[in-house]
Amino acid sequence: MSLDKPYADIPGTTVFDADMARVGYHLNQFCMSLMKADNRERFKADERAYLDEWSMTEAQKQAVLDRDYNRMIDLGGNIYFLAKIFSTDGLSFQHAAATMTGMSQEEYAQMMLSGGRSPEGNRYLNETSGGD
Amino acid sequence: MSLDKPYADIPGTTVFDADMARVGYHLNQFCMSLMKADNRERFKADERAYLDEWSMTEAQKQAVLDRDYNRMIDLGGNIYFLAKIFSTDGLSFQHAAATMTGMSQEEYAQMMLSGGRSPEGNRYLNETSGGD
Amino acid sequence: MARITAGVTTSHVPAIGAAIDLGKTQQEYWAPLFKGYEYSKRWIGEQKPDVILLVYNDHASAFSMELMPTFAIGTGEKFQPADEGWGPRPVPEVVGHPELAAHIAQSVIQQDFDLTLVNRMDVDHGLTVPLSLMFGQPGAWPCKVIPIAVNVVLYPPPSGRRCYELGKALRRAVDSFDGDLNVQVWGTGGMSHQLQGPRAGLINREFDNDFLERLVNDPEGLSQMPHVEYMREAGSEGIELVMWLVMRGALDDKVTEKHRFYHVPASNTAVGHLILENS
Amino acid sequence: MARITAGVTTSHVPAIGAAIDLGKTQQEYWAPLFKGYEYSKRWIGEQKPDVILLVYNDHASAFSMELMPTFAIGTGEKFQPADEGWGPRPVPEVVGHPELAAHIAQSVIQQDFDLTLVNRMDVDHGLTVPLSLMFGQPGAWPCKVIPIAVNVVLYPPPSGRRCYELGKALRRAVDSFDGDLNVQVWGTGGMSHQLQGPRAGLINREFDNDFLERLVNDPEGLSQMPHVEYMREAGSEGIELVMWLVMRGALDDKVTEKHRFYHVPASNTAVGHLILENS
Ligand SMILES: [Fe+3]
Ligand SMILES: [Fe+3]
Repeated sequence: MSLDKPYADIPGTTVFDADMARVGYHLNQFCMSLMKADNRERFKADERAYLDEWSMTEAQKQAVLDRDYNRMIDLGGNIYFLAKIFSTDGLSFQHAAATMTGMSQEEYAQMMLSGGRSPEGNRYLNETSGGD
Repeated sequence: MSLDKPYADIPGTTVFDADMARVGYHLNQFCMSLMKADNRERFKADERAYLDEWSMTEAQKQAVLDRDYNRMIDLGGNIYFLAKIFSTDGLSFQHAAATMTGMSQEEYAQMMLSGGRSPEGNRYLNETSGGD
Repeated sequence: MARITAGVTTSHVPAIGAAIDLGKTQQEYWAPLFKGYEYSKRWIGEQKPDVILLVYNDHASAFSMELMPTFAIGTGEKFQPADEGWGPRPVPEVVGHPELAAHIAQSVIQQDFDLTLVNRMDVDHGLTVPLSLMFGQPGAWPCKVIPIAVNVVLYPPPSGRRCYELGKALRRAVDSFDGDLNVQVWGTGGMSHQLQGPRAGLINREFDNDFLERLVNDPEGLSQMPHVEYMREAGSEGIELVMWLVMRGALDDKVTEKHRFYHVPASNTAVGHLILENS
Repeated sequence: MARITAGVTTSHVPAIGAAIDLGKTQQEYWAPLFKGYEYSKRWIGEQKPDVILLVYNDHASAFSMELMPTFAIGTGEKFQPADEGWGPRPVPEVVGHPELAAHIAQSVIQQDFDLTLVNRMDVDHGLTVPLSLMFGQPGAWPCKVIPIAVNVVLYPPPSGRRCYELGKALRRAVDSFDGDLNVQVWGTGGMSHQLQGPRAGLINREFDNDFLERLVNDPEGLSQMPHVEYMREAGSEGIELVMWLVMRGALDDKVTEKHRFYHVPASNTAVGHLILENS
């Protein structure tokens, strides 16, 4: 409410501000729990049951089960918290980043080797090229 | 080490600064543990055994057993932490304060009713009257 | 538009909480103290604030030497009364205002205050005793409360000047919030008291009354007072008075004094109480 | 007299830590990156700092939305590598310098920075990867480390200007410490990277190289850059670069640039690295 958001016009980007933090609180706290090996084991053994221990919304739980990181971010997740999920899965930041761009991990890795996504056309919503 | 201590010349007063906090760390953390009812019960059942669970110095443990609050403060305790001990004992701040002044609780309470300890003669070490 | 309409300062002595909780307010020892808050209860019944920014210090309850923030703001939905060693006070849970708190945090950090945001913490007598003094014993507190915790336990606390400037930053933050809210700022703690060592029991009426007067009419000058003067003159725990300057900074330069009260003793402490309104 | 002799900046990408821990530094993908740190290892072997003030951000490891400090300083004796979801990194524990840290905390709070003091916390890749890059894989880190954690996870972080001013305050604090210590300040994180959403993978070479240049030669001007420019130009996680300004503020206005390195990519990130010495 009247939080100034000068970053709202950056394409493909969700800034983890107070509003998002409120929406994502329980999702992010669930992620923190995966920093303990015991909890990782329990989560891996029965993801649904483990998620049901947290006061997350059904949509948040489903996004976790689906490993849909863009959706988790829409629902208040922050990537540094969400990293505990793909770390638990034994996957890398690059893997997770690739899934969020709609590219295969190979395509994404190749883009990075070629110098990464250009800022040209990716600075403002109204100039977005739509892909890279 | 080279911490500026303009308060060192206030009589009968230990300021809980970084140096004291370092000395008193485990003593004060022990006090924090008494905020849980279970721990209070365990402490009351066998004070010595409970204290031995903490990496406190023998002098700190003995000062707790003796309920010697001045000594606890000398050894790095801070009164807001130490309050958990006399609260566990069911005793008041006024009781604890009285024991530190060497007065009986009645004498101390009477001093407070009469307007408290005067600042006159109690501002600087070299002018201390020695009592109230 | 949210607006800060008034400020309250009051001591938050734990024994006052115990006197209320144990039904002792009419006893000879306590009656004169509670008489000083009768006007205040009527006043706040008329004011009906929506939100209180309640500036207090945690007394080694939520924070310990594991982690000690200089300024912390409670951005959570609810805060429970702390168990300080004799079980939690039998008072209602404290309901926060997460939207306004988050807005304040964002604004105040952008004004160069290095806040710690806290969603989960228990609140001790420093926060609950002032609520009891002003509201009595309702089944639920009649308004939202945003806890603002100031470190005064581990030396050095923020300076009086820094506290006063934080008040001004809080004012700008509230003024820029869209919701239509009547907001009060309370500064708690003090007045003169020393709870430790051979000098315990120190009370300095002259200092305290001068402080009350200057807080109303010379806050700029008062904000320059160094820590050592608080401790020397008002006792080691008298340093809590820096928190009153947060309240004062959040008000207009000129205020209307609605109420002033001073009483000795409450246990080890001199009780001071002010109600100030913006014009 | 303690003195700040030099500053280091470096990215702290977790994949770099994994490459070191898994013995992949000579692989085709990683070799060019580690080549950029060969000078640095020789340099620091000669410099032999006693203490590093290591400015980094916690990545939701020690701090969560339960409690999020803007600036936290580690005043404890030891800090363990955090378990970030795949077990702790196999690196030595980090040994602090409690006396210097406490001195810095006291000094910097009295310079109006509202620090949070932390005695117990685990330290994540943000702190341990720079140590690995500079020192390799020793059995124990060869010097003491004081962790200084800056919030860049929850918006808003402190401004670049505030970070730069914190550096200046750290300088004054170290200068007033009695011990004879060779102190370095490291600023970590960055350079351009975005780890989230459809824009993930953003790299802005031009921005990064301009940032490197201005950090050395126009830090005052650079410190004015608003957050949104970091995020727009260098990716949402590029905001970590504000931490480099803490390092720069702690050095002389004019510095000697001993080393500069820039490399793309390390996983999702552009790696930048500077070594600057006071004259
Ligand atoms: Fe208090
Ligand atoms: Fe990082």
